[in-house]
Amino acid sequence: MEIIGIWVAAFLTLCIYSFLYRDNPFYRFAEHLFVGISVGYIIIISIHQGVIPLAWEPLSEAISALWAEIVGTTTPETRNALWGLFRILPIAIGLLFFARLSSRHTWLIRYPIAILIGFGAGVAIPNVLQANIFAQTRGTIEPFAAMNAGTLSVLDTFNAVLIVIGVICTLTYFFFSVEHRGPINWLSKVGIAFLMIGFGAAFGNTVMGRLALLIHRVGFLLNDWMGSIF
Amino acid sequence: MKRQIPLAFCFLFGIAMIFTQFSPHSYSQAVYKEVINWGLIISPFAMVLAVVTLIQTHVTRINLRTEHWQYSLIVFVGMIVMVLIGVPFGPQNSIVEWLYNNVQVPMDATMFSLLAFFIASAAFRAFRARSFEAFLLLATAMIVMIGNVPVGDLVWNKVMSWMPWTDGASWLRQWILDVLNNAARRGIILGVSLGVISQSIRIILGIERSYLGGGD
Amino acid sequence: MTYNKTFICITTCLLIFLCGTYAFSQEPTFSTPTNVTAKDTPNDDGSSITVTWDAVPEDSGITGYKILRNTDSGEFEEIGKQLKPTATQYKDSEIEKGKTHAYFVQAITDSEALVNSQQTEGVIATGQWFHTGKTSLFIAMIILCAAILVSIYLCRNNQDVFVRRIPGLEAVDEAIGRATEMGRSILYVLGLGGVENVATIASMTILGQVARRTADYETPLRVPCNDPIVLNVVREMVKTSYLDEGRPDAYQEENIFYLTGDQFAYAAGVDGMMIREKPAAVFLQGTFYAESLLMAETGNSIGAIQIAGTDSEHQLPFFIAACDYTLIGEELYAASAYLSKEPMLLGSLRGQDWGKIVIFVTIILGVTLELFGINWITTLLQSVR
Amino acid sequence: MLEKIMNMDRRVIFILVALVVIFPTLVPVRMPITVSEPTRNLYDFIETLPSGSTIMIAFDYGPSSLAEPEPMAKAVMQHCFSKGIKIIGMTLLPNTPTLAHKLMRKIAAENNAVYGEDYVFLGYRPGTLQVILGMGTDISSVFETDYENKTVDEIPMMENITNYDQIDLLLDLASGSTTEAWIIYANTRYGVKIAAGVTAVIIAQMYPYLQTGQLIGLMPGYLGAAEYEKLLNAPGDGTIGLNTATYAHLLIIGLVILGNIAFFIQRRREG
Repeated sequence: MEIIGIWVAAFLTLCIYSFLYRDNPFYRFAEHLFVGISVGYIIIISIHQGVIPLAWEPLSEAISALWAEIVGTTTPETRNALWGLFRILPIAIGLLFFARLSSRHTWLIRYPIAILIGFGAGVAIPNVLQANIFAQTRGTIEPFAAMNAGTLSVLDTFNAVLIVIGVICTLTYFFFSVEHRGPINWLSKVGIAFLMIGFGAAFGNTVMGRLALLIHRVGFLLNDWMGSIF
Repeated sequence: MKRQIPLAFCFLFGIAMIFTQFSPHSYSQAVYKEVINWGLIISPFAMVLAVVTLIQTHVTRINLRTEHWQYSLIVFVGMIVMVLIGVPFGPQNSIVEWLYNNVQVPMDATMFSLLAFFIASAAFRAFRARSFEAFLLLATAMIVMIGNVPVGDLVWNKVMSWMPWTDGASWLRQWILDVLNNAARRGIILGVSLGVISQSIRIILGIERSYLGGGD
Repeated sequence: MTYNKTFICITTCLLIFLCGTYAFSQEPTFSTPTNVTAKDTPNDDGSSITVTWDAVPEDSGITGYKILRNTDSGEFEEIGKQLKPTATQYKDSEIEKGKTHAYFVQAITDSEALVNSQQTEGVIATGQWFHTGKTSLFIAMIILCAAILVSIYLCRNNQDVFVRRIPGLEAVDEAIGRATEMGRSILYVLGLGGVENVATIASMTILGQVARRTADYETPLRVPCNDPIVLNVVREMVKTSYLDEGRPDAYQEENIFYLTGDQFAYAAGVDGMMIREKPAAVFLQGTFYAESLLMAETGNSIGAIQIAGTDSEHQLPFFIAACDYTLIGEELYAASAYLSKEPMLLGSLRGQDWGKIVIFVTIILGVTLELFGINWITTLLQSVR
Repeated sequence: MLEKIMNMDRRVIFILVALVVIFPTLVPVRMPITVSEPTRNLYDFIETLPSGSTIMIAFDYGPSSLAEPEPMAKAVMQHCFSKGIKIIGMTLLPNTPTLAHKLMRKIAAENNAVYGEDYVFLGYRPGTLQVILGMGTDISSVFETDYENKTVDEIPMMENITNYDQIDLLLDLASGSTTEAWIIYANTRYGVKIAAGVTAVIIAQMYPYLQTGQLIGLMPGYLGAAEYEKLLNAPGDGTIGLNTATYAHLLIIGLVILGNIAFFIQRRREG
């Protein structure tokens, strides 16, 4: 079974690489198989790791607890399991998606969407503020504490000042409601220079990672697959 | 009313979530945890609809015999095999695992590795010193690339041996990443964060409501 | 008087003797853990009590601590693992809610002897409704939100709010026009974010604006989605755009479809679409990961006009290299305001600029104060959990 | 001619890249490595942890991006097992459990580590944010069972572990932006110490966090893996990969220089 697996994997690998030359039946085959298999896998995962443990299990436990309540065999555990009944709410909200199938009731899907979007927006505000704005502003200021204490080397001092200049100029580039003229134009030009340097650095730094993936793949073809032939 | 009530829900959940971020009390944390689970329970229902659209797309292609319609059959084969075995027997079933490891994983990895080729062709095409900005992009990319491989320091230590310090190539790369790149990234992050916050406020207050679609 | 002097003499001698015995004694004596207090842990959900005691010098001969606890004046029992000798506090998170707990700390000496501290008073853990450590965060949030809301309010009726040029967005009409001329489609990719992702919502509103323009020209707008909920929202939004433009007949629902949720299967599918359908314009807007260049480079190879935009700063370099226009970071969030020219949205852009000014002032003030050794700004910005 | 060089068919570049990667894979060459500070910091942190400590490894890389994080995972796990440090494995990505589980089992078998006592693999639960935050209050509320379907509360090594408070370090091996999520939600809210091993693409975005101290250590891509292997004195996949990558870097640098020379000569002729 393992050797078949290696051959299948190697065949599909080569199919995908054929895309580098041009679109062709092999690539089309691999692409469509890939889409089909991945959708299937996502369905499996969302049922087995989402619906069953989070909706089905608490709810069915709650229903048997409810039964225990009726026949009078309540225990502290079944009392606790009763909370699972609340899971009916999200299930009902989720079911509203099917309102899409009837054109008259399409508006009902706004409920789950509005709730999820509201949730995302609410969580984002304090967390983004704290982890990005607070932490990054603080990180820009902090080195100067060491400067006051006299523990910052000349190079570090230079770096800290450079970072402050860079942050302010880059952020100036993002000013939308004023025309970029005069000093603002000047600052935002420096900001663009910082951005370009940043992008160049990130690009150059990525090459390594991408090559790593290719090396790994070539290693598979040469060692695992070719190795199984010779 | 068909718009107002969902917007009210959006507002309610938004404000409640902000509150839970500031309130460590067990009640507010319990609410927070429950709502998180709600999100997870709601999503799979939308998944059903999405898969229906996928099936519709490909059934139409097969029915109309559009160009390359045969490949739509392959989508179905892949999906149906996975679902028929995986849904009743779970993701740890040996056939599902075999398909996953020998079909999906290699294709995932191969698609990703295409980037090694694309990054080379993109670099070759885009890195031309057409302007000062383009030159900065090009120059820093080159320096960082050289600093990223051990050979950079090897060459530095040979050629620049008269300099007081060794391993200059990787030092320079690190300095660019630590200082210049850091400053630029920080600027972007701060800007993006302001954008996120402002967008979130507009959403919570119902100023941004286009996601609800039209109608009454 | 004499009596008094004698008394002082004797006492002094005695004291010296005592000190001497203490200092020169072979047997080291151990001080019990001092100042042991138990308090309800501040700013928590009422699930823990924090026990603190004074630190001991390194050479005190103490090798560790044990914590003992009782519940509602019952028997004392050891809890948790043995603590290091450097420990000065213990957070007990396995308490019984609503019950009184008292503690004492047991120091373990290097001769395996146990020295008990005094017992603390009984404590009941309670949860707090507001995290006091997050006060500065809360105030900052209020200030920022107020700045944005006031700007929105001030601009609500103002038809000409100034917004600086955003080249990528000026190219939107050019791209759509070219697609129409060539009789080819437009491909719109929303990235990998879910609907709760704010960048995805920004991208969807841009899509709504793009759809308004394509509705007029009847240019096919193809939108492969990778998130099921995003798919549903996008269908509604695009349909609304076509309705608003008075072209509901031109809306084709099947052009907005679910491809797959897997990152690279999605990229493979989009690449296949690009190479076969040869769209004249490609929009890549939203949150992206590594698949960004897979799509952007393929789009480049078919000669499409590409307009990208993302808040994922790690993917920006690739869009810059492979696309014709790129919205950088915050520009993505400005885009929907820019395209719709809606005063309320433009007002919020102005609010964001006020936010930037607040950050500038904080940085410059913070740096200046730090140089003089004043660090309250840094302290306020300290992250709390 | 110049025109031809400047507008070279991308397929020529593709062939050159392929050749330059295949060739060194067949004929390996060794090159010296200097260990960078962020990698050393991580190594030192783990080195100074007492035996019996627990670290959590989040395998947040997909099957498609395992080339770089996997050698890191191998090196770090080897280090931990040899020092008697316990490992809790988990992932935020749906596609990862199988391969992470396989990898943990393999490295554990090589180091005679026992499942449930020295290490455990919790698997995957949907919802990035929700999982990270949920574990801050109670790990077993998110992962009631581990990947092998054992009840987490009954696993011996999980006895004294409720939430992040009992975890000495969280190592995120990431190919996406999960590290930021860990920092924003686990570090900021729950104060757990975080280190990361990331693919080269996201290294640049990790530096601000390194500087603010939100990350205590960082392994940058193949280089990080090779560096860690050097610290452990056990060269492995990271070292081999790094050497091969060197040639490809030189090729790309050469191509860009070639393109620019052609560009300048042409511009001079025209201008």
